[in-house]
Amino acid sequence: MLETILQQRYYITAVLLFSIGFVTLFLHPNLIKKIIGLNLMDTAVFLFLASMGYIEGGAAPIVEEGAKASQYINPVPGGLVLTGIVVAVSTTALFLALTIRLYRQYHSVNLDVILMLAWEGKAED
Amino acid sequence: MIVLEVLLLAFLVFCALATVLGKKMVSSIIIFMSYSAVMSILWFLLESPDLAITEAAVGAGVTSLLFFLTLRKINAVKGMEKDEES
Amino acid sequence: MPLTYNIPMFSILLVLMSAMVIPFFSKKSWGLNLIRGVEVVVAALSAVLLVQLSGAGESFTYQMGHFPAPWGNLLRCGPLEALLALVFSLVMILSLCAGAEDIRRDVRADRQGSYCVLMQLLFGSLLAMIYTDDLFTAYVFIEIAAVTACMAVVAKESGRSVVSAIRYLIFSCLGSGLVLLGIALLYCITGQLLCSSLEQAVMELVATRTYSLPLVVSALLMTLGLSIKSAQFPFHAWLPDAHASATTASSAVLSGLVLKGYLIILLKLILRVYGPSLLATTYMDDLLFLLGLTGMLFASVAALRQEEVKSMIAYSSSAQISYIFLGLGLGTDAGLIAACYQILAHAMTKSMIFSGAGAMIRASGGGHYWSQLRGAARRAPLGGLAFTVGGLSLCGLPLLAGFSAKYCLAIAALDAQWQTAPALFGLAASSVLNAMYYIPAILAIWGRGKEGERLPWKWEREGALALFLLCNVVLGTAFGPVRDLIEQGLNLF
Amino acid sequence: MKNHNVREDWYHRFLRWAGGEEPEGAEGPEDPERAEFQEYLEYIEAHGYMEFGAYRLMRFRQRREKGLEDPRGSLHGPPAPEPEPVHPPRHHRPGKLRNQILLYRVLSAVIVITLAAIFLVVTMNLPLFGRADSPAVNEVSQRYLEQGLEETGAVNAVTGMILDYRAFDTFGESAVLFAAAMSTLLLLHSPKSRMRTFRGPDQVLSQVGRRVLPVILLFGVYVVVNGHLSPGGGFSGGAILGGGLILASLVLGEERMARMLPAPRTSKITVTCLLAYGLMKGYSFYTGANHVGWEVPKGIPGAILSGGFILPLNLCVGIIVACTMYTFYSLFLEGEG
Repeated sequence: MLETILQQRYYITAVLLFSIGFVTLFLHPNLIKKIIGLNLMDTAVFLFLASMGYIEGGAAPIVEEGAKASQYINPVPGGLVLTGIVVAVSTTALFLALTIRLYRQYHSVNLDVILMLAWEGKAED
Repeated sequence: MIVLEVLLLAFLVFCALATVLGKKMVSSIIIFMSYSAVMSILWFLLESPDLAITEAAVGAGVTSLLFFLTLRKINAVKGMEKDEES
Repeated sequence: MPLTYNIPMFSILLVLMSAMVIPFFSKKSWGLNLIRGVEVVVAALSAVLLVQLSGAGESFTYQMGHFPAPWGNLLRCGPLEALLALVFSLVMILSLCAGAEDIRRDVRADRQGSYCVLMQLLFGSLLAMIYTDDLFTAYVFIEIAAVTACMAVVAKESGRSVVSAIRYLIFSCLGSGLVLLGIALLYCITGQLLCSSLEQAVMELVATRTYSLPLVVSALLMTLGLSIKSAQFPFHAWLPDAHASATTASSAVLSGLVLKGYLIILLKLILRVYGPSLLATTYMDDLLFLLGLTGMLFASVAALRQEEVKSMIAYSSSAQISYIFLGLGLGTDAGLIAACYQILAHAMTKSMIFSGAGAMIRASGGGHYWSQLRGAARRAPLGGLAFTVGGLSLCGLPLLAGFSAKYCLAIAALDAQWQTAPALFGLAASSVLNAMYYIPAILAIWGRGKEGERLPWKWEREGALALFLLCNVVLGTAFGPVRDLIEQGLNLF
Repeated sequence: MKNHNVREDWYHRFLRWAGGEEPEGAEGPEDPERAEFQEYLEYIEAHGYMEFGAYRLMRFRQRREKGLEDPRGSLHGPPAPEPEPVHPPRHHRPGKLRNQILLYRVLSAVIVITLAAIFLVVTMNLPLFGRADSPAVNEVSQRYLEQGLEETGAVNAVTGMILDYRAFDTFGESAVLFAAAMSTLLLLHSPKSRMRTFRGPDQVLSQVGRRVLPVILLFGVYVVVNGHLSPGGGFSGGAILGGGLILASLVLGEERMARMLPAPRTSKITVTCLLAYGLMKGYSFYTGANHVGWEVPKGIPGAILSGGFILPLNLCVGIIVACTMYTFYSLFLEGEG
């Protein structure tokens, strides 16, 4: 059991980080924290993918002619993670921009306060 | 080697908890920066230098910078009240 | 290889690249005309493809690049995909035509170019979701859809739209995070990303009974993520505000198309990756069925309490999405056909209702509460007619699209096992509830209200609404052919 | 709050900067709004970050009690002609905020524990980490590694994979970046801010930056251009280049940077690169699927001019990423001062 835990250390960390990030994004009222949560969640999945590609004793996939595949780590997850990182940074930028816009209107980054103010505004229309 | 890895991984989880639970947003983001840096070290250890470079430039660099700019924006209320009243 | 097989690749690239050309134009009106023109071309091409594929009864895969199946990206197209692409592009054009005036009024002049870019990127991502055969590609395009759909909400200048956009984005991110983790898990245990190779790998895993827990969890994660993104009942909290506060064209496209894009991916997961038998043994389809059943009832009840026209329509969208889940959850071929029929019918109907409501709101000077809309249909007759026909269609008036979908679903439910009685009860109850909110609304808008100017006649808008009406009636009356087409498409899916 | 007598270390200066304070006397203390802002900040500090905006709510209530007009009226569109008998919102009462926070904490703890428990059980059942016999190591990755060199001409297998084997993903990803850039433009750019005051470069930063800047830019270009030969490629190099551009704007001052790279120009450069990317890949999609046409020569593996379309694609991606990162930065900075 303990051996398995030690062996799967990367996966375990990744899923822990994922749960932390997921819940932060879901339930933390502060928008900045939510965005941090989003980033935690995404990097957790990336860590999961990147560690999945690793093979003990394998080298970075800078290949030489005539080399065997077993000398290197698996390059597929690496490529997926590269794509994913850029997607994550785009979402983060959009999220932050929306936060700034909201702050200009409601002077708060607490989503509950914002929702409350928005409701009051709606009721007084 | 494995000890180093476990330490780094534990540090990651610790950083994640600290950045989520911390009270001050500025320090949260600084912790997030170090989280990204540790993540990029880990990816280097996992023999993925491409990812390590990208994460160091994007996660610890650009994303954190955007966070700081946002914090600066959202704390600088100056002039906003005027906008709304006009 | 026939030349027509290039159509899926060509239409995706054409749409995405036409979006990227728009920033070069300095004249604002060009953007909208360009994207509508491109959509007409895509609709025509999809129609050609549909005729050819359904005539020949075949489907094909198209490799993106020089490398064959498990190594390169792959597109896959059969009659169903071509039909979906055709309907989606039609809805897109008509919504943009019917909502053009509202776009000009709601979106600030210097932002209209960006708005057109984003709408076109949204359409491109939907097309890619329809055609792609690769889960990771699907994920990337899901993210494009999330970003652009969120901006489609926020393009209208008001505080409320920004608030609803950020909630929309939060839920979208939650959903895509779950989907990404699901894909990663699935990749970890199979080593494949293409649907066709995944199917084989999953079958092997099931046969050898290895990694069964990760397999089930990955299916759960992806289902959960996609149902959050498509606003299935317990996860619908973000939907009404987002759809109600956007400009007319955005609401029509978001409600009619974007929610369906995610469901198409779910359909691919069910049919191409996991296979119906695995879902049945792990009770996943019962879960989908129950989600659908509760959603049908609760979302309709929530819609009853709305005082705003667009909020009501948005809740009704959530209820209609539940029909699709119900169909998927029946686990039979007939259920899948009904789900696909509902996808098409709801895409047409809901965007028509939103467009009609947009015209009526415009005719009443921007008032969107029921009391302000009294008599609005007399001021905007075609808009009122579109709303009326759409509402009646969702209530299940025969010869309209909504009725045909419900009929399909009822037939499918009769063949099911224990699901028959609850499904039929749900259908009946939800139809009654639909009638309870649509009929008073229709009476109110045709009733005598305060006098007002009639909305000036614009060919763009009235033509689009008339075409919407026509499409709806066609989809309702041509029940047999459409159903056969879907059945053929699903067999070749 | 400002204390000029004590010499502060860089960290505290940085904290103050991030806190939104202007460096050294950027404005007079007699600004009445400033005082109000101070009061606001103190209120926030006294109540913790959870209460952000509560002060505003309090002031809003005070105003309404005094019978002043609602300052937010203009935010929610033109007032309706007939006021509506809308029910007061039920579930957003201010007094409930505190309970909500408690609920959030309990719920988050519960959800974290359940999620983590489920996932931990799953990880125990996953293929073991680092083993060569895991299912992910199959014919797909084998072909990328063994035949990638002759099929794509790229020494770096990851680059070969994302720009040749799975190029469609990468196109989609560039489209995500483009969409995000357009969205931030739509959200944060306003024509009014053309009158923004440009801040000059900071002295210390500029001294250091002038020496570091060329190195960073050169490194970024190196990473992009050598993307098919060594670790890195369009994305990482582009991000480094973007960081360099941001540093350049800090060093040279935003005014010069804005003259060199105004927002329309960056977006046009981005779009040109995206179109070039799309055309190149469209060509290879078409020829690849139809098995026709002229194939780009792969060159000698290891040489800089090798790998067919990979080098130009890397350049395009690098420019797209760099421009987008710079666009994000400049838009986030816009409207300050």
